[in-house]
Amino acid sequence: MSISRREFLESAAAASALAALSGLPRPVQAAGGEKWVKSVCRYCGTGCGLYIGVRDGKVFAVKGDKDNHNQGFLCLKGFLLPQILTAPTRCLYPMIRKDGKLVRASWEEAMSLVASKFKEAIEKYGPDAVAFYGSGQGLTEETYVANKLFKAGIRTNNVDGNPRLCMASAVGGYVTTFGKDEPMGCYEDIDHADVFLLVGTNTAEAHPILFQRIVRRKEKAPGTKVIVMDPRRTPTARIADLHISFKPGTDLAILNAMAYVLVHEGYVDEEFIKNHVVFGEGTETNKSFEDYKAFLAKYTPEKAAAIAGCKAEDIVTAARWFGARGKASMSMWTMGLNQRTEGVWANNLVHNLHLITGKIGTPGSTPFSLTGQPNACGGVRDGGALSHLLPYGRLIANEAHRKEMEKLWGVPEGTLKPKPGPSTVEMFQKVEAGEIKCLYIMCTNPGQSLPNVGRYRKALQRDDVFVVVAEAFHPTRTSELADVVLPAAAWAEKEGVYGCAERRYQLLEQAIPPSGEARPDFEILCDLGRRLGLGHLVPYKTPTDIWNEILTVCKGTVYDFTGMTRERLRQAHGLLWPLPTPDHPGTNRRYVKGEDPFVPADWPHRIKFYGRPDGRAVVWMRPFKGPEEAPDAEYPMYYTTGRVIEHWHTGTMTRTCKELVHANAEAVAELHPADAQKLGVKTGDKVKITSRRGSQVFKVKVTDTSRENLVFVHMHDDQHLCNLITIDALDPISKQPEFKVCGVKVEKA
Amino acid sequence: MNKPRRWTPLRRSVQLAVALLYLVLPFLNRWGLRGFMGNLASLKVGPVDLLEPAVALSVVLAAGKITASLVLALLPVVALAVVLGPVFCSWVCPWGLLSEGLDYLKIRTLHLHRTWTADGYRKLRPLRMAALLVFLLASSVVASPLVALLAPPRLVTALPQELFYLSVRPVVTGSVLLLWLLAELFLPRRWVCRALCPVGALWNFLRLPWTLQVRFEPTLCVDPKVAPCHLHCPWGIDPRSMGRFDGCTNCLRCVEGCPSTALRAGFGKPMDPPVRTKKVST
Amino acid sequence: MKASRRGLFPALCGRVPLRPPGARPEPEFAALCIRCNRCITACPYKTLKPASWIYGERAGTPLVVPRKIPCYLCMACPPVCPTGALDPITDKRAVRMGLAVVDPESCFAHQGILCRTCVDECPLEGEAIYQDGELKPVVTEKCVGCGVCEKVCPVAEPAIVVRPRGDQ
Amino acid sequence: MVIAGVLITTKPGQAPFVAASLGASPHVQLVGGDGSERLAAVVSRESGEALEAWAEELLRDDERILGVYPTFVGHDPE
Repeated sequence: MSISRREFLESAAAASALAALSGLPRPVQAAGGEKWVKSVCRYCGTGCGLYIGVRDGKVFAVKGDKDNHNQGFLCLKGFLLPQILTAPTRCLYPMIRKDGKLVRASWEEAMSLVASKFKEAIEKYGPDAVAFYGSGQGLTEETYVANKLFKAGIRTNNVDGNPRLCMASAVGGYVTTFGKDEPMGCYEDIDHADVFLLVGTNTAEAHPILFQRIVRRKEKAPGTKVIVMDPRRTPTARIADLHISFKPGTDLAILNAMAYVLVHEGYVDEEFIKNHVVFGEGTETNKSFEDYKAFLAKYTPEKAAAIAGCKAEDIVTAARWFGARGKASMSMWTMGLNQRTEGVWANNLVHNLHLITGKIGTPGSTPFSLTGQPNACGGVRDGGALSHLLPYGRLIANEAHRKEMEKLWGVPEGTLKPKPGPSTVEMFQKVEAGEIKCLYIMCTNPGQSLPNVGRYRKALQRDDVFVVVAEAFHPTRTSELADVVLPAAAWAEKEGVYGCAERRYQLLEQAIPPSGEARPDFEILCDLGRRLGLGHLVPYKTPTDIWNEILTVCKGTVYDFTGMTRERLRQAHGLLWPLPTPDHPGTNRRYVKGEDPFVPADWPHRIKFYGRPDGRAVVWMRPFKGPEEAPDAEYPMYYTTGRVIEHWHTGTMTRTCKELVHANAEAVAELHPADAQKLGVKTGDKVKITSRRGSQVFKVKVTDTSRENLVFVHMHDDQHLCNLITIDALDPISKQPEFKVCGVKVEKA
Repeated sequence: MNKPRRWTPLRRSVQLAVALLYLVLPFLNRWGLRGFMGNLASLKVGPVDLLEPAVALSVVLAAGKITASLVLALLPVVALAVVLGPVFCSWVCPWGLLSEGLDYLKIRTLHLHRTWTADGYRKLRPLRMAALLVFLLASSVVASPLVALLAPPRLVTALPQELFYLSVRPVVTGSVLLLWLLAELFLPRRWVCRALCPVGALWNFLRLPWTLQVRFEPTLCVDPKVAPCHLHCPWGIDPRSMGRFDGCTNCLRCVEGCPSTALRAGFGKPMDPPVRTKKVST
Repeated sequence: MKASRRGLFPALCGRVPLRPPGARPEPEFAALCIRCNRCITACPYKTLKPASWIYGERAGTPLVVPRKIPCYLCMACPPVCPTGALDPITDKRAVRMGLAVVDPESCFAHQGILCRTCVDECPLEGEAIYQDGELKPVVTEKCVGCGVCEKVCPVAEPAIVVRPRGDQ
Repeated sequence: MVIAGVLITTKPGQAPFVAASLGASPHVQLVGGDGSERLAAVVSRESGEALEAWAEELLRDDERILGVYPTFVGHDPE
């Protein structure tokens, strides 16, 4: 037996090696007339550097940038980017809805229509009758122009963007705990971490290149522990040393229970707490460590396990690994924590783990929020293009901040309205209520991506609402509802800055001219500004003009990246702010003395959380609270959504790529074998998933990736809208919707 | 004198039922009914596996080995053959039905002689044996069960399966069937069943001395000279003088056609020519 | 089973098809298969198809074309085989239909493109294909040859193909 | 016992010489090559770690060798 097995193995090994012999690919030969333009991947928030290969005015390939953080690696989506530029769904000329149909129009015709509609609405109903809905995919310059045009020009705070759907809770978490937004750590911490706590993140599919870095760390340092907390046994969980599957929406209990174990088993860093931490409840920071201990008494691992439907000993193990002295622990999370009605609280609780153990601000120890879009951090969060923000950490509600911005923007005092505008979902509710008459949507697809999307699709279809969509692709599930579609230049067709998850800003250079009649978004916005008589506010000719103004706006804030001149961005392969002077190398770890330029050299401790007035971070006592809509008798199953590696967001780009569509054709409902048996369905059958808001039919994939009583659907399919089912309940602090948990019933269709 | 029982309506009903079953089976399978599966090479009825013996023998020779599951599935069918004789050909096989129909059409359209040449069946015996041997030998040589691949019973029942359930283009099944059809049309009457089909040949050899058979009682024969019995036989066999392995499939047409009661179906009496008649217990 | 008896046609037409799970090694499988179509009927995914003329005397035997429909290892077919051509196994890990072989010439991962579709979709979840230190897919002996990787490979001409066991 | 199929890449034209030096090793069985810069081999070692160590050693000690890529890894309990 052993002999034949040996023979089998040898013949298999030989067959495999011989197949490989046929040849490894040679590097692309640089033929005449080819150039490689430095840029950044269009997709997720990882922000991988790449070069765009151009031949005869056409993009023919991309290759990874070896000098950037991704070390030359790209995921297959990024590698296949050239295809999106020539997709048959590219939007190449302006379109106007006439007699219910979108027909081709000239730029002049389309823009004068948009301007007249905006003017009319502003004159008739006031500036709050118009709104701008932006995107974490717009370039920093574009988002800045829109923000300025609407807030300072039109004078409405009806400016929000899709980062509200993905990052708002992370922002809320960072701001409440540390006083300022954006992570303190960086990607490099992955190479030093001994313990990874991945909670509510399917890094393997959503951030492949970062996942790869985790895998490499694990290979290099075999003692490395990976803890994955996710209801599903995702591809990420497959590398986990400990996977905790729990009922969706019970993460707060588990995180508190981990803190309980850390406190009661002596993993607490008293010295760190004494110097850097205060304790708080609600909005007050007047509590003590003793109060915190008393608060945690409710969250023994056993109690938490009972709430969460997991094993108590797993929680204990996770806490012990995380807290182990001398080990560097890094936590990462994405939408599993953020897209919740307690998203900010959940973020706070992750920060708590780092603060009570002092595992923060040293190489490999940091709480690190991963972002979903390439410029959610740089453009919308940092640029302040949300309804309650002004650029670079300033708040609309803060009079001093408003005054400062009015001065910087050269507008009269009192121009900026003091009342924050509606958040994304509230904005679309105002559209639904008829309060917003004109809506400008740039570079995003709310007609597919909003929660409870059926409701807001109806709102967008109101006769008295004028919807302008500036987009590089048409039709999308939003542009099909538009009154005017403006063709925007796509990635590689325009220049600008992206800022990714680790405060890394990088320049995307223009590689080719825009397709068809498309124009860069900032040009369209400046055109609109001029037509509204606001040309003096948006006089820009090039993105560099805008960038130079942005440098003056960020100066003096804790975001200060004044040293990132256009020229330096052109040379560099990504720069991390704060970077206040042209000779500053950038800051890998914020708040750390010696690294962060804003921590005084004579500060007595190694860290200063200068975002808060007392320089201390807050450990918040956040009690367990379940999701808005847990399953009940009528809608007995959990429903959750997420990503797959092949596609991105609403699929307007990836679904034009035949390889990606081949690898993953459509959204399927992933069911646990036990549930499938109960329903009498097998892979390939169809089920109808119904919530209180809507229903949709999906093909079934039976897989033990799923958890019992949980159905998962990926969110990228424009033909099977997972969001007809999701709930539009909001986190009261961040106003981020709870995409990740709702109750559904599943029937065989 | 009691009138002999009419067997043909019953036989036709069974044949039609089987043919119909194989036409609807693909649809039943598609609707999730899996109690009946397979074709006439092998059938699964509930938990019971059934194997056609000639196909099975061909498999054994091709593979050079016998598996337990094969023997298990073979047993019920062989038992049937041993008890009732080669009823597979006359009562079950849809190709048999088709062949009978084609033969009838040939007679009607080509005005062939309705009657069979005397002793023709005896001449076909070596051919039938040769065909079976060739099939089995070839199976062994090419290491593939050719009976399974080529025999009409499987082909004719696999065709609707492939057409209606598997939605594949039945190129192989269809073209081999077409060849058999041409053979049926251009070769002498019913040669496919009588001489070429290895399935029928093997069933024929599974007869034991006590297997169900048509017995002839010469004393009751009304008039041997004008006897119509052998003219009724769809294979042209004279039941009065046939041997055990002469190919009778127990269709019982001769019994119906006998004006007297000289022909009767029954167990026990040897089928050897009357010359060798000996005392046997009944 | 004598190794010399390989049949006539495979020598002429070359490749051996990919067989259903539990299939005996190739010449023996073709000899034992009775072409009853039961495994093909039993397959809920319409994975199995009867072989065509190009397989010579093996026509009518069941085969898998993974690029069209791979085997999802539901193990419905082995128990229905009447002749033992398919061993009645029920453990999908015991299946040995073939072996996936990666073509580095076209595989994205070999070009520094992070593609993990084959690894992610593998029903054996990391046991049959894993990523090595350079994140290139490596097939292990646990590979059952179901062909899911060949089906999902995003490269137009799949960079990972299952070589039937009988072909080795 | 670990049995692996590996692809070894060498500097152009060096493959035959590398093959000659590898051929002497009892646990390496060469199964093919392109005659210039690529070799296919079946390697058997006691464990996965030993296999990795072997590959690293090759890369370190033989400057003609540019890469060692496993294509298949099988475990023989024997």
